[in-house]
Amino acid sequence: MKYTQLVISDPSQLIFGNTPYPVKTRRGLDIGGGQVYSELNFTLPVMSINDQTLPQVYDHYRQITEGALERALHLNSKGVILEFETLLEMTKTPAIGVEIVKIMNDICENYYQKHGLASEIRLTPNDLREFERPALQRTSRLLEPMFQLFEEGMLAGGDLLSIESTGGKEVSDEALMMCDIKAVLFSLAVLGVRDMQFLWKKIVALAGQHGKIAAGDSACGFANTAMVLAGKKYIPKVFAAMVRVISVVRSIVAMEQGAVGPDKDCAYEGPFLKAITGIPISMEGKTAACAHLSPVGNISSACTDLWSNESVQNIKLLSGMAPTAYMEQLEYDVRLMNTAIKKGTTHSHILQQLFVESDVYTDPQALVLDPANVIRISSALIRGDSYVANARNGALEFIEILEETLATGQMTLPEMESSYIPMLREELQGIPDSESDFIEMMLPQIDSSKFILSEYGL
Amino acid sequence: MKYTQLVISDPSQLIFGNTPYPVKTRRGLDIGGGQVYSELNFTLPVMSINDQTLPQVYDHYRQITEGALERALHLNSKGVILEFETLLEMTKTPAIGVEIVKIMNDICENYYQKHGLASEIRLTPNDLREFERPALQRTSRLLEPMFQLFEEGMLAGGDLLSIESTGGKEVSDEALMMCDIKAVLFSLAVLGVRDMQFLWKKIVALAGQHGKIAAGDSACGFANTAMVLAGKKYIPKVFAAMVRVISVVRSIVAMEQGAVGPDKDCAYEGPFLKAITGIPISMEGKTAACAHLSPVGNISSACTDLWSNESVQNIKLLSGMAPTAYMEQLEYDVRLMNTAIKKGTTHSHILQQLFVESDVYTDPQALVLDPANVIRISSALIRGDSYVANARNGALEFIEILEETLATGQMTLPEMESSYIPMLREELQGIPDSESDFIEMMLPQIDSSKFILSEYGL
Amino acid sequence: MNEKLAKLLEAVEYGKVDQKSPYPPNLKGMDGAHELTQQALDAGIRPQDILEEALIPAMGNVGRKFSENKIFVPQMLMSAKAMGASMAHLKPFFASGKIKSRGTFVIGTVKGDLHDIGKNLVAMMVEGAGWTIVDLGVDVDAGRFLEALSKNPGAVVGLSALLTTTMTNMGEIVAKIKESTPDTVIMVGGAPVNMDFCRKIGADFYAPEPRGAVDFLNQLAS
Amino acid sequence: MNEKLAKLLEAVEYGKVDQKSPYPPNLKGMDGAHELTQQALDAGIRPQDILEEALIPAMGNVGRKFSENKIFVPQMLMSAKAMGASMAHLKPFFASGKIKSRGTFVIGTVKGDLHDIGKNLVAMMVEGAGWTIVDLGVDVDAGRFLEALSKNPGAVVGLSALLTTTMTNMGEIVAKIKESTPDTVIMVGGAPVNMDFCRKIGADFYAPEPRGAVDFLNQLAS
Ligand code: B12
Ligand code: B12
Repeated sequence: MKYTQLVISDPSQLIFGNTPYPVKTRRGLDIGGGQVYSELNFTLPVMSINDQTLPQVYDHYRQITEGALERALHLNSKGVILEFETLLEMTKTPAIGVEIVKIMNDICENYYQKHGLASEIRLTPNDLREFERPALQRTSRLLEPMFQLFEEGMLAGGDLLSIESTGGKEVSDEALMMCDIKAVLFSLAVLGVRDMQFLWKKIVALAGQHGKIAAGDSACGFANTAMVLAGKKYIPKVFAAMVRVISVVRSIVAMEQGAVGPDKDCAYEGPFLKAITGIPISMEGKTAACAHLSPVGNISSACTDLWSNESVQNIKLLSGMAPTAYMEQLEYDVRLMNTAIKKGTTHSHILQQLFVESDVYTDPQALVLDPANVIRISSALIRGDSYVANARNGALEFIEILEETLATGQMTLPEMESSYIPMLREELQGIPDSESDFIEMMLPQIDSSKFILSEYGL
Repeated sequence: MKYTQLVISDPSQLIFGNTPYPVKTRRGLDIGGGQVYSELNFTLPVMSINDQTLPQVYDHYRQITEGALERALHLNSKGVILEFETLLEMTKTPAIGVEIVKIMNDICENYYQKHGLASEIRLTPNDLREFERPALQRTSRLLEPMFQLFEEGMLAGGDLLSIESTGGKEVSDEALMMCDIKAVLFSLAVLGVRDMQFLWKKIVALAGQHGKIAAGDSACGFANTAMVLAGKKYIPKVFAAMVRVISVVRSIVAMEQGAVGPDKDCAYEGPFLKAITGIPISMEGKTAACAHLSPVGNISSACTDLWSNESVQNIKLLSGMAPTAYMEQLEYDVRLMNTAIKKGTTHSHILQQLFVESDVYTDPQALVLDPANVIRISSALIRGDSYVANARNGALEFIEILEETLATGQMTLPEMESSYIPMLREELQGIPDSESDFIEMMLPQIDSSKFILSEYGL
Repeated sequence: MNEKLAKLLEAVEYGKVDQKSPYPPNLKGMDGAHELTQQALDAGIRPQDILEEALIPAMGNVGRKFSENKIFVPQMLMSAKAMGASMAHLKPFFASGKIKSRGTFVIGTVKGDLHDIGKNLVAMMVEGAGWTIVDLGVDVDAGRFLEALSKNPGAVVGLSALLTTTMTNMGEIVAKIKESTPDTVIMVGGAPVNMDFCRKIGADFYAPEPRGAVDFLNQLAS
Repeated sequence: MNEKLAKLLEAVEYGKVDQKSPYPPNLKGMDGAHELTQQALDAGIRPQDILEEALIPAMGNVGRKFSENKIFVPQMLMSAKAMGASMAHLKPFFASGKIKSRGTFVIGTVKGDLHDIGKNLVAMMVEGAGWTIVDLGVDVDAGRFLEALSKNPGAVVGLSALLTTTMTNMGEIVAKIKESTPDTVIMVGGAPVNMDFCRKIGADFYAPEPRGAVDFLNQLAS
């Protein structure tokens, strides 16, 4: 791993709106430069995407963008990121995705020219490779439309590039359901890392070529899936929190390849990435309740630079369209943080403290997001010599913190949860430092018909 | 007016979660006693209510209540108010309303017995009298089903009684559109006050008879309508803010008749009522964006005791049903405030300060909600000898504050808005102290076919 | 343009009802729509031209300024009053057929629903565009719409609803109207309504704002 | 109940696959579903009784505990594995007709959609209830469902969708199935689906959770 030292090692420096390496955008946003911005996400209501419905699809995106920016303007917004996370058809047929970026960008530009409201588009194509099983991570023909959308989409105004890439997911899906932490670690710290290296080298090169921003990649299909499953009480929260920690070593590869942030919302690795690399991040919490319920509603904002709602359909609420309503909610959340920043560090720290203390002891998934714990775990995550060792160390450090916290009585867990702690520790302790030793150890245990080693450069 | 002195005269005492006269409920909520609770509001999706659909209607309310309480429990909620604001058919045929209260109350009781989660139902029947024009405020047959629902509904478990009564609305509707402040004042401080006296004497008596809680009445059809119209830029914000101030003299009549709070959300007179009478209140802001957009998203929570989302349909979002998602959002908002309360006054004051400063200078409607301004305006609102004089004085004090603020440069208003200030002041100054003089002055100016004086005891 | 008409246009646009009216302050004491219309008629200007060249363009300007958030509703209402003062003079010419109205617009808030602020605004702006308005008020059932249509054959119908539980009544009313007079054009609106819903219930047009309604009606009339 | 069956029931309920399997720790070294099934057969217990009196009740308990959040998925998966070990012994008796399956359940995630976690859980629980499962996987179009139905006439179909843009494919698939075999019972599910949508596309049943699906199928089978 490239990083051997934390860029932010003092928990009091790990705070919303500020980071050592802010990202400046074309229309003047300064992400992480002293200001938190809203990041609005949205999607279509129930409908098909086909030749007949395309005009309606475009209309939806036009209406969403106009409604949201009009509201942001009304609320004196300091700036907005609009994430265009594509639906499959829009990546499969990149022309559709590009057209939507154009529509949105025209509206952004208009609000900028006419009213001075700055906004940018984060373009997030789908990782189509998961349509093929076993996955052809490197040789798939599906890489072509993905990269066509990246390139033409960024030229059309999708300035921030992200993806939720899926390398390793073929192993992770079952591992999550089985609570098999070693297989999870294999999927993230071996397969995921290798796929990220392959993918992000290309994305960063492309962004560099056109002067655009390679932002980041979230382990949504891993860590967020785990959180949703834990939320349904399908798997232990302790396990889900650990998956999140492990996913850091996978997602940080984007930065190692040159991505500069803002990291993508939805997997909550952000705070760790921020501590280790200093890039700005995007997070989501209570105001993403439209997309999924959450055990980290407040604490997730403790050190964020963008504040996101993850996704909401373009449907009508009593007040108006849902994306407009969520734009408003994000803006007020962000105003609170920005007012605190403006008033100085005492105020920002007290607000952060309230965010943290309101959730921290309610769930292990919240516990890991306490800035002090983020720093501790981050240190462990860069201590070793391999991604595998780092992932294991981070996970073990999380167990330390969890047990210390349980010992103080500030947090309690039902037996069903706590009984997983020794089991997980034991499994982790059996993981060797070296990647090749680990691969050798794991191969007999995993259904190898599910993935092709050579597609991961192995 | 009964009140001649403020119960809370120090702005630093006007804060969320605490009030001199908290309200204790059957299942142990202590509203205003050191804790902010969520107040969830909800309604049906697009559907008709008739014999065929009744089972579905009941199912919706069952599902809403279960989804919300399950989520609240999951989030370790300290307690919840569920507002059941009826739809017309449920008051017209009180048996429907009562059945829904029963369904909801059974679920509340179950969560209380099984899990210790305390919740209460606020029952808000419709004011059916507005179906007759000119309105028969005192002699209408429609009062009968309304009071039947109040009585049977409270016995079925609707412990907190509220209504958005409509006395004076027949004059106010047009007055708002014409920005005729004198007519607004007539509708609220003469007609509204008199109707409230009539209505709330009855409600308080009924509540007393059964040991239930007469909570409060919001001037929704007046002040909230004005806010929505101002939000659409149909009328000046300056005017809408003034309507809110004037509505206080009308809504306070509930307390004069013996209502004890929590005052109802949605009209934002709450802070003034709290300052003058010391009752706990309910407010709504950013997290009511599902129901209407708002210029007071954060500041509205500065001194609230319940935190409400006003209304959301029972429709599906990506995460689950919308009322469940909003339950979560409210709970996290409330957690933040409660964490601050727990940490002590420094923290609560800083959090309040951030709520206030994030909005206060963005809109005159926010300006009036600054606790310091609430206290100043409240003092003016009790200075005179009649409701009319008080309303006028309060409105004039608001103009003072507005002009002082504009003079400091902290707030700016476009010409379109500011040009209304002198016009409004002039009109207000022409209003006499005595109600009878005022009535005499107004009668020739208002379309008297619209209302029947004797129905207001005149 | 004729100077008299230009003055009338200005009076209506700025809401000057008659000479005595204090509003707007900067036109104090000057002739208002009432006087200027009489003068135009006296000068032999054709009633149809008064309508088409002064009143409708004036209200068009007002509507535009309103949509652009340059004026508030009260200003628009004053203009509507000024137009009303002018129309009082023109009324006889409609009866005699000397002026052709653009058409009749029957509007109402549907059964069970009392919200009328939005409906009133739509009615006012459509009136300003030269249509004859039949406002049935609030809580209106299918029967009353059919009655109004039988009195005003060929009228366009506008339905307003603000409650999710009364929107469904819109569907019923549309069905009944289309059953008895299939050619009737029906427009729907109100905060919870949208284009999908409009299509679903078989109405002909939906507009989120009065402006859209006016544009649609003007196209119909032309 | 027969003691052997009681032991088998326990082994399946707690996920003891075979003697060697380390899980669950408290049954270490004891016989698992594999051994206990063989012993039951050797003791002359009817295969049908093994299924009906041990395996299905065991999985019923597991399903109930799971719905009540008393166990996590891995425990349920272990039980499913234990049941699988037992079923391996029973397979010949299905073929020979000595055991009647409750029915066949064809399940898949619809075209365009790759979410399969929910679908897999449903399949597992339905299997536990004694149904034969045909899992078509993800991204499945109408053709593949029709094919599976032609191979398994009378099978019940389950469709899963997690995306609002693939839900509409459900409608298409339902229409094609109902066209070719109108009597096929179709069940739908997945986070964005609800009862209204189920009705609208003409499917027969919707359940928000696997439990509901199992209850419905059990009713069908009885
Ligand atoms: C995990 C997940 C993924 C994983 C899927 C892994 C897998 N193997 O399934 C990955 C990362 C691959 C993924 C990809 C995508 N996803 Co996804 N994903 C999720 C997530 C986080 C959880 C879904 C889940 O597994 N839930 C747990 C299971 C147990 O619940 P369930 O599926 O609802 O099933 C239960 C019931 O519904 C029912 N059930 C299910 N099926 C059936 C069938 C029958 C017959 C019955 C009776 C019952 C039933 O029983 C189950 C058990 O209780 C959701 C978020 C959320 N809040 O749901 C988003 C979500 C569904 N995904 C979303 C999106 C947008 C995508 C992508 C398009 C992202 C992208 N831009 O690339 C891709 C699309 C890929 C594709 N073509 O399908 C959106 C959908 C938005 C929309 N417009 O519809 C969601 C809602 C996230 C969000 N909030 O934005 N996703
Ligand atoms: C004002 C108001 C009232 C006033 C109405 C005053 C009046 N004379 O109209 C009063 C207080 C009486 C009232 C009562 C009720 N209300 Co109310 N009310 C509102 C409020 C705050 C504003 C509505 C409004 O006037 N908007 C301003 C106008 C200009 O906008 P508009 O109506 O949308 O019209 C515009 C367009 O839609 C369009 N348009 C409108 N009609 C048409 C027609 C055509 C043909 C076209 C082309 C266009 C068009 O053009 C207009 C101009 O731009 C809304 C909240 C909101 N966010 O909308 C709630 C709201 C509509 N009310 C609501 C409720 C629940 C009620 C009550 C049932 C409350 C109660 N429990 O007693 C009662 C019902 C009374 C009844 N039977 O109708 C809910 C509806 C929820 C639901 N399930 O549908 C809302 C959404 C409030 C909320 N968030 O909960 N209400």
